[in-house]
Amino acid sequence: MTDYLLILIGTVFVNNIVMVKILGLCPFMGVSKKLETSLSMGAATTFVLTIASGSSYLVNHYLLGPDLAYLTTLSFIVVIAATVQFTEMVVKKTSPVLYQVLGIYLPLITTNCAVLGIPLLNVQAKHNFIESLLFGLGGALGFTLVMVLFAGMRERLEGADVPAVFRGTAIAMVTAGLMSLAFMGFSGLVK
Amino acid sequence: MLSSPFITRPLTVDRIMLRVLYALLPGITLYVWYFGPAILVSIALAVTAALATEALMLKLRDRPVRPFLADYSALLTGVLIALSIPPLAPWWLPVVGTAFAIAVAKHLYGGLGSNPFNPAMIGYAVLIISFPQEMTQWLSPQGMGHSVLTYGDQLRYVFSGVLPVGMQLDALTMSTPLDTMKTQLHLGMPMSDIRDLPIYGRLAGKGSEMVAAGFALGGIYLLIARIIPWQLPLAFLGTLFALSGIFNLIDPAHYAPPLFHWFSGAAMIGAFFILTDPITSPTTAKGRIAFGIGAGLLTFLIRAYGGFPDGVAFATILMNMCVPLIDAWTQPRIFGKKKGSER
Amino acid sequence: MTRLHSFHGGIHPLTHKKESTQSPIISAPLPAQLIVPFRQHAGDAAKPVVQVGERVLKGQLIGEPVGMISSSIHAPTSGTITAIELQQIAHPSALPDLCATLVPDGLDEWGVRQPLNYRQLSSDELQKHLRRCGIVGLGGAAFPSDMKLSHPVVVDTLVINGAECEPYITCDDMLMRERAEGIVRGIEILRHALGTDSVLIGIEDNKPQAIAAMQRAVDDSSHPFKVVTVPTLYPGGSAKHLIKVLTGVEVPSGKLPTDVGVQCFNVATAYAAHRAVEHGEPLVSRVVTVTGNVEQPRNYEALIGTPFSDLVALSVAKPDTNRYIMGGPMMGVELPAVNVPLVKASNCVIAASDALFPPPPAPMPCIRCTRCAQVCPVELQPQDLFWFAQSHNFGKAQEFDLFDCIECGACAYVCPSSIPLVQYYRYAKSEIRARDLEKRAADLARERHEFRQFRIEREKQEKAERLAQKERAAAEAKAAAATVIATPVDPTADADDTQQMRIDAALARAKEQAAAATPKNTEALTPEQRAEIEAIEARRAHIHELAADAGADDEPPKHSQGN
Amino acid sequence: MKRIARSSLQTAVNLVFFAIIGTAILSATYYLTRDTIAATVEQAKLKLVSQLLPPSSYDNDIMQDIHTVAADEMLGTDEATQAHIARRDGQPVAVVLEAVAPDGYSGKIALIMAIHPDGSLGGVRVVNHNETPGLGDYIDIAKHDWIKTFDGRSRTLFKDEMWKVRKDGGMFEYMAGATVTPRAVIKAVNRALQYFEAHRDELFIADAQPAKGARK
Amino acid sequence: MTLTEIKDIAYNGLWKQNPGLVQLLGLCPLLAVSNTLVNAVSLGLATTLVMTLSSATVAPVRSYVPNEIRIPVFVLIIAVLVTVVQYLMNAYLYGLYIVLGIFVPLIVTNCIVLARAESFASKNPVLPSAFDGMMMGLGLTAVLAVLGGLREIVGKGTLLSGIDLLFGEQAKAWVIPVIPDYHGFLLAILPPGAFIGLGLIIAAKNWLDLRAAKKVSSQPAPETLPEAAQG
Amino acid sequence: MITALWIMIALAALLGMILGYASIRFRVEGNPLAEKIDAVLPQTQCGQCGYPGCKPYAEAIAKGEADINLCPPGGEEGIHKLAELLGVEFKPFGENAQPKPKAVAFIDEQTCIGCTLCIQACPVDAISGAAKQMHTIIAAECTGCELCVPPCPVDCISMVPIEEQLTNWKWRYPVFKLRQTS
Ligand SMILES: Cc1cc2nc3c(=O)[nH]c(=O)nc-3n(C[C@H](O)[C@H](O)[C@H](O)COP(=O)(O)O)c2cc1C
Ligand SMILES: Cc1cc2nc3c(=O)[nH]c(=O)nc-3n(C[C@H](O)[C@H](O)[C@H](O)COP(=O)(O)O)c2cc1C
Ligand SMILES: Cc1cc2nc3c(=O)[nH]c(=O)nc-3n(C[C@H](O)[C@H](O)[C@H](O)COP(=O)(O)O)c2cc1C
Ligand SMILES: Cc1cc2nc3c(=O)[nH]c(=O)nc-3n(C[C@H](O)[C@H](O)[C@H](O)CO)c2cc1C
Ligand code: SF4
Ligand code: SF4
Ligand code: SF4
Ligand code: SF4
Ligand code: FES
Repeated sequence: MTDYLLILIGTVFVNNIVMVKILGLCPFMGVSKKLETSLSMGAATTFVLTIASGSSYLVNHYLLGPDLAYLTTLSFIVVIAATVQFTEMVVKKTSPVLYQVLGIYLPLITTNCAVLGIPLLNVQAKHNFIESLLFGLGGALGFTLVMVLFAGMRERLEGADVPAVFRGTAIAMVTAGLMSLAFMGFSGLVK
Repeated sequence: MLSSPFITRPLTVDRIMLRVLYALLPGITLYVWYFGPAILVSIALAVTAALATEALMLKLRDRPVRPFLADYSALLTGVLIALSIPPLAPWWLPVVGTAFAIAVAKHLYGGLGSNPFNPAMIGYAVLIISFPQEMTQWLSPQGMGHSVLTYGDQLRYVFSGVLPVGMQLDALTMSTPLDTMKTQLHLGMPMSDIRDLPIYGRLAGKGSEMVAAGFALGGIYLLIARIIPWQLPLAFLGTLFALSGIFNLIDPAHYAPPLFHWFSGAAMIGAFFILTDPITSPTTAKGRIAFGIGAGLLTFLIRAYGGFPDGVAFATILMNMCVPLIDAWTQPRIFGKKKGSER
Repeated sequence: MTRLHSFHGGIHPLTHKKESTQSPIISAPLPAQLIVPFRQHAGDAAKPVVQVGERVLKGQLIGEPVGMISSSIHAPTSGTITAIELQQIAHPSALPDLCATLVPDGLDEWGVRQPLNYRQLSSDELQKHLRRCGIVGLGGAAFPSDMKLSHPVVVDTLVINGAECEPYITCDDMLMRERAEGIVRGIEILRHALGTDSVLIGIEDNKPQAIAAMQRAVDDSSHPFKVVTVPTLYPGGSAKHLIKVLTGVEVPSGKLPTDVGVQCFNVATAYAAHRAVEHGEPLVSRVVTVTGNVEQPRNYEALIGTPFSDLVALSVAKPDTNRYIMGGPMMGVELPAVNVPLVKASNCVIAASDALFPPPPAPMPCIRCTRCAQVCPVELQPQDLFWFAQSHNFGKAQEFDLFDCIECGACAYVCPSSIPLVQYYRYAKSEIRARDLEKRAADLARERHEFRQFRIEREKQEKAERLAQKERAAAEAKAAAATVIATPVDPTADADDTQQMRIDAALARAKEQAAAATPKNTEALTPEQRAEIEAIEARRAHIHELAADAGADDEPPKHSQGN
Repeated sequence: MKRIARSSLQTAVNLVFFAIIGTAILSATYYLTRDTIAATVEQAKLKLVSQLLPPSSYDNDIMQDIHTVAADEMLGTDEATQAHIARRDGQPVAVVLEAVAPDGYSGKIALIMAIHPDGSLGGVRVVNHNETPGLGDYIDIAKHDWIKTFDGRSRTLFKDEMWKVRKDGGMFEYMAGATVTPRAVIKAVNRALQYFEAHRDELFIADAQPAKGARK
Repeated sequence: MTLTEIKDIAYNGLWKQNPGLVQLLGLCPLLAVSNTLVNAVSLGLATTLVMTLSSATVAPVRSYVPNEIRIPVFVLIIAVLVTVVQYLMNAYLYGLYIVLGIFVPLIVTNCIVLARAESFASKNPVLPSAFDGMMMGLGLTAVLAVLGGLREIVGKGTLLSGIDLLFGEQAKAWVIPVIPDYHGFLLAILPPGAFIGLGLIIAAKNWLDLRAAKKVSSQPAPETLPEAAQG
Repeated sequence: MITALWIMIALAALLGMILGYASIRFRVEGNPLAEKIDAVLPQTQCGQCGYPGCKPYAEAIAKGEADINLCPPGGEEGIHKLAELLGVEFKPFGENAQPKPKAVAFIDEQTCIGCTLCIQACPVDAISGAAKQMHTIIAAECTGCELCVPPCPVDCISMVPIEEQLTNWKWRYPVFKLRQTS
């Protein structure tokens, strides 16, 4: 139990997927202009990422095995892309409201490095099924956490007298840098 | 045409900052008393660097220089950075840290009032990550080391890195009480034995506990003068006390007692001078309590389990990230609105 | 004793009330000329009902209310209307507004006055009378008082506002000291009109003489009114806050006091109601404080329309005076010029100098010290409102309850960065209002445009149908003719050809007709008209050609319709 | 319903088509590069070993001469590792052992070392660590030569109390401000040597079947 | 392809629509492996290779793919290409392969690859698509190189360290000690340095663009610019 | 190699079927985005964006065919709103699409010949009058699109900027000197 908790804490804070592992940055930068959208994006990513880590574990464990390791990337990404596409279609049909909010961002999840990165890291770290799921969940929660915090700061920054050349993405980058500096404070918490 | 009101109360930004600076004096005095005058050199260096960077950035940004230099906020940042790094540090250490703090953490965001992160703590974090070796060699209190450096010796070391013949830096410096505790615990020494080490005094580190007390004194002045809100220090120190108390009760061999936590490291200066930076802390009463609790929790976690001996700086900037959300989610009820009613 | 309640925040600026309470109210002499704006109240401006050159009597109606929220304007004295034109008024915009210029004849001759017995009048009749008499709130907002008496719900408490919380202003104080009896009578009239049982008169504790006088008058009148001393705390005179202090009831945000069963009137309004009902006098004068950088600060009873310069001259402004403020230093407006006229809402004019009101230091950025939030009586977060207003983030500002701000200025008063916070709020508010209007206009335009599209579509369809019918008839006729003539040419080819020709012709005709189509508001065109329009069309085509030659950038918009 | 079925089938066929082509290309590449990759990986490992043992000092195929070492507390390992044995003329020259120092400043430090039959160290290298950059990372050969101080040391020459940093009275240098890291490394090496002493003989017996499949 | 087309595509990829600076796509590798110049350029070139090939493949294939499996198919194509590149690197540039680590397979999800496939290659013929892919890749590589160089100089005081991973042992001599006796500013090499460095580069691009715009507009001198209020 | 093929085929077939099924089963029509965009546009219907009216422009944006900085009547504010709605960066106006001050059309009633051409041009029916009669513009409904100006054969329509009055006066943004006086 504590182990699982540590995995969760470790992936959310200590080895935060965005700030420390540097994965999933494009949506992190792209969808964090507004708090609401970043929350929704976080939720969608959490859903997809958890499913992706679970199903890719199954694919890897039961379909591929050690001999076909060279198919890992290929099969994972196809599974992920299909999951995302399917989710998108279902959401679009069943909940137009949710689709309104997430519509533009759902396809983006496919190209979120984190979504492929976490299953690959799972394989590398030889996680079992539960661990894989937790690792995916934790990674996604960490992603959501930093994105929401970042969105909050970016919203506030809109009003700041930022020098012209830094306005927009440049200052966002610097902010992300200082955030990752802050996240270094967690280093060593979970060894 | 000017809008109403036409009268104002004459308490200005520079006076607020100045009072904060005054409030630092007791702590600084005790610092000099226990550790020698090297810290004054650090302060002078950091302050010069702060003012120079501030002026340069204002010029670059095409903003008036004079009024912003005269608001003392850069000066305060400089002093706080100097107080958080080892006094006997090479001259470029406070300079690099302060310049980074003012240029990147403050002016890239638009200068005074716009920075989301506490500049001084960003400066400190950058230094401890980039130069961990230089940042962990603290002066032993006067009379603790085998030899005492004269004022001139300290100056010479700071600028040229040369110590008087026959002296070794090792003999003059030590790791901080928190650091030592961490190392010794790591090596398996029980708490009680650790506390018997010569560097510890009654509450915490010899000398440094008194400096912390000095900062607490200044902090109480700030509280009384209503310069800082009470929620922040109370929530922070309270959380730190409660957590360390509980852990200390459960396992006294591995966890330091609450007062040790209070009087070592940056707890006191953090509670009264750093977390309270108005610009980077929440503006609502509830938000401040949440902020203080969060910072206390993180400080304790990092001290007890993390990779850094002290956690105040990282806890501060980690909580700084949360400020916009804390503010947004703790908006007070306004006149004529029901609690919890949709805004 | 009524148990007092309190509200969050508030400030204690120096009151400076002593100066102008040393001497009694005196009547200001008739000025040489009175300028009476037609918009002296909240709502729509009154409509002039007198002609230039007309002689009017004191109290004669010269402006008639227009619409629901509006009020009457009366001649302040007898004399001749010499002009009805745009003139500068006391408004921060310094923009002119419609005013009547009245040159007094010195007789101060009253027109018809009709005293009434309020006890015999219904609330409705009283309201009509007050509207006729141009009674508006004299506490600052100048909201038509008759409106405030009509209420759909039961109002059980009448709060009388004698707080006068702003520094410098003493007109209500002096009025209460000297005319308490009239005020109490006025209160009774308002109470009667509202039908409340309980009346609370709130007066700040820095006006002991006024409190005593009011208490005496209440005792004398034997009405069960309660004179309540409230602590001096700015802005304790704000209606919602006074109500909170006196009754403990918080008027919900966005609601009116009547929604919680309370109504609030200023003491001077009550006095004006008394004059209007029991003496039949419309509101033509008011008590105004002249203070600040003057030799003789005091209160005057002055006619509406008196130029402020006259009043200031009476009190003798000191030489270093360089601007004038109408109202108090916390909420007043700087006068665009000192000769603008006194209006119903003008309770005070302050002569200001740099020594008296030192210009604030240059604003610094907000340091989020929340001193403003600590004093905001509405418990807003002024620093957030400021942050959003200064970055034009109006949506967020509104989300943070910008419109609950009462513009009291307490926040700006304490701000260590000397930020003109209230101006930012006013800026944001007026931008938001303008945007709302724009949005509404856009919606309207969309509707109209869509309706037009729809109409054109329908017309086109109708025309096409009509055309098709005609075509069919013509084709039949032609077919009949064709069989008679019986040409040797290939019938199919011919049919195609003629068909094509006919379609072209029809299209051309249709186009022509469409071009001359009967748009909205026009009857069917006569042949002459059509000819004329054709001529115009030709001219226009020529112009178009010229334009096209002149340069590509003058190209007409892609969808210019009608051809 | 039919339409749905047809669409599904069509889509599936389409995707399958691309999948087949993709897989074919991929498999081809895999089989073409497989041996090169295996060789490269081996080479890399050899290169590391050559830092510990001069290649001239042995003549066997060290990559094939393997002894599987069960997880052991003394080595700090928690799963089986492989020891490679260097021989010259059939005589064992050294064994290359993996060990882990569990108590580094920020977690485990993975080590690899060559031990001669007489218990003296051929050399030690850190293969993986998380120590603080700029402070504790001088144990990495890429940053500093400190790790070379182990060369040639043995427990026969130096007693237990010498296996400490100078500050604790031992023989090893350290960098001021970072003593946790060297302490951890020294302790781990010392213990690995003790393990070697205890298991010297069995370590030099190669596995009967140095099967390729056994590699991770 | 006409000359202007070529110019346009190149200008877009290298500057105007630069993936790293403007579109903010492909950030993960950009930030994660730009700690030295050699790493940065190597991954950049690998990405460029993949992008060129994938765009060239997607362009002709596009019309045969139904919409609902568009993304899976594109991704599949990319994944195949990436894995091929991965194995080639593994076989022939092993040291580099280890250093770049997980970021080689992650070229698959490098946003810019799919973005170009979607937005350019799926609407254009083969040649322009391939060229666009290449230019975008080179644009990314250029940013990677600048960022990598910057971080390496500030962080370590050297340039081209790790070059031996590409060219073997003898290349060690090529490492340039830019600042001799440098203390090392670790921050630059760590993740925060990556973010801040990229922020600075973006700001520098903004500055150049702004200056260029000013130069252009300073001739007609329009009066319409609204007065900047409180600075 | 063969196993690899089979596995990928199975995987692809399965996923392909699912997606193909889903694409029919969950088909959605219409484009709600265009409507949202249209709601942001000022509805001046002037065509300055290069599209025949606001709705077509909205549709073009929704399809990704048009930039967001083409509507001068919407002002910078409008671009900001569009940028926010679409989650893209703000983009300033181009050279040839600068907004003008707000104005309404004014018909010189002396010159007007009552030809009704302007009536046909006005997209919001803001002109009243009949043929051969003097026309007037209902100022409250005029959006200032200027479409009625070119058709007028006698050039009697001019655009009059809306003046500031007490009723439409707005508080100004506080301006004070933070910049150096030099
Ligand atoms: C649009 C509007 C409508 C109002 N309607 C009423 C009303 O129906 N009944 C009423 O008692 N007061 C009404 N009021 C008056 C307010 O209650 C209040 O007394 C007036 O605005 C003066 O406010 P004082 O708070 O300046 O702050 C109305 C005010 C406004 C602005
Ligand atoms: C900040 C603020 C302060 C006010 N102070 C007073 C005051 O001191 N005395 C007063 O009569 N009205 C004051 N008012 C106006 C009252 O809110 C309210 O409009 C008035 O009492 C209603 O009475 P009336 O309609 O008779 O003017 C103030 C309003 C505000 C917003
Ligand atoms: C941020 C930080 C990182 C540190 N990292 C290491 C490390 O990686 N290795 C280490 O041995 N000590 C590290 N230390 C230092 C230890 O905390 C401790 O001071 C030291 O090991 C004890 O040294 P001493 O016995 O020379 O006083 C670090 C200290 C700090 C503040
Ligand atoms: C009570 C108080 C505490 C402050 N604490 C800090 C601090 O911790 N770090 C700092 O850089 N500046 C501090 N300042 C100064 C100033 O607020 C700071 O430089 C701003 O963040 C710069 O925008 C403080 C100011 C006050 C009034
Ligand atoms: S002016 Fe508005 S924000 Fe400021 S104190 Fe008054 S009510 Fe609050
Ligand atoms: S009082 Fe002024 S400086 Fe302080 S928070 Fe309010 S607006 Fe900002
Ligand atoms: S430019 Fe004119 S037509 Fe086009 S969207 Fe704007 S207002 Fe509508
Ligand atoms: S009157 Fe003219 S300017 Fe006004 S909306 Fe109609 S066509 Fe446009
Ligand atoms: S490259 Fe775009 S998310 Fe990683």
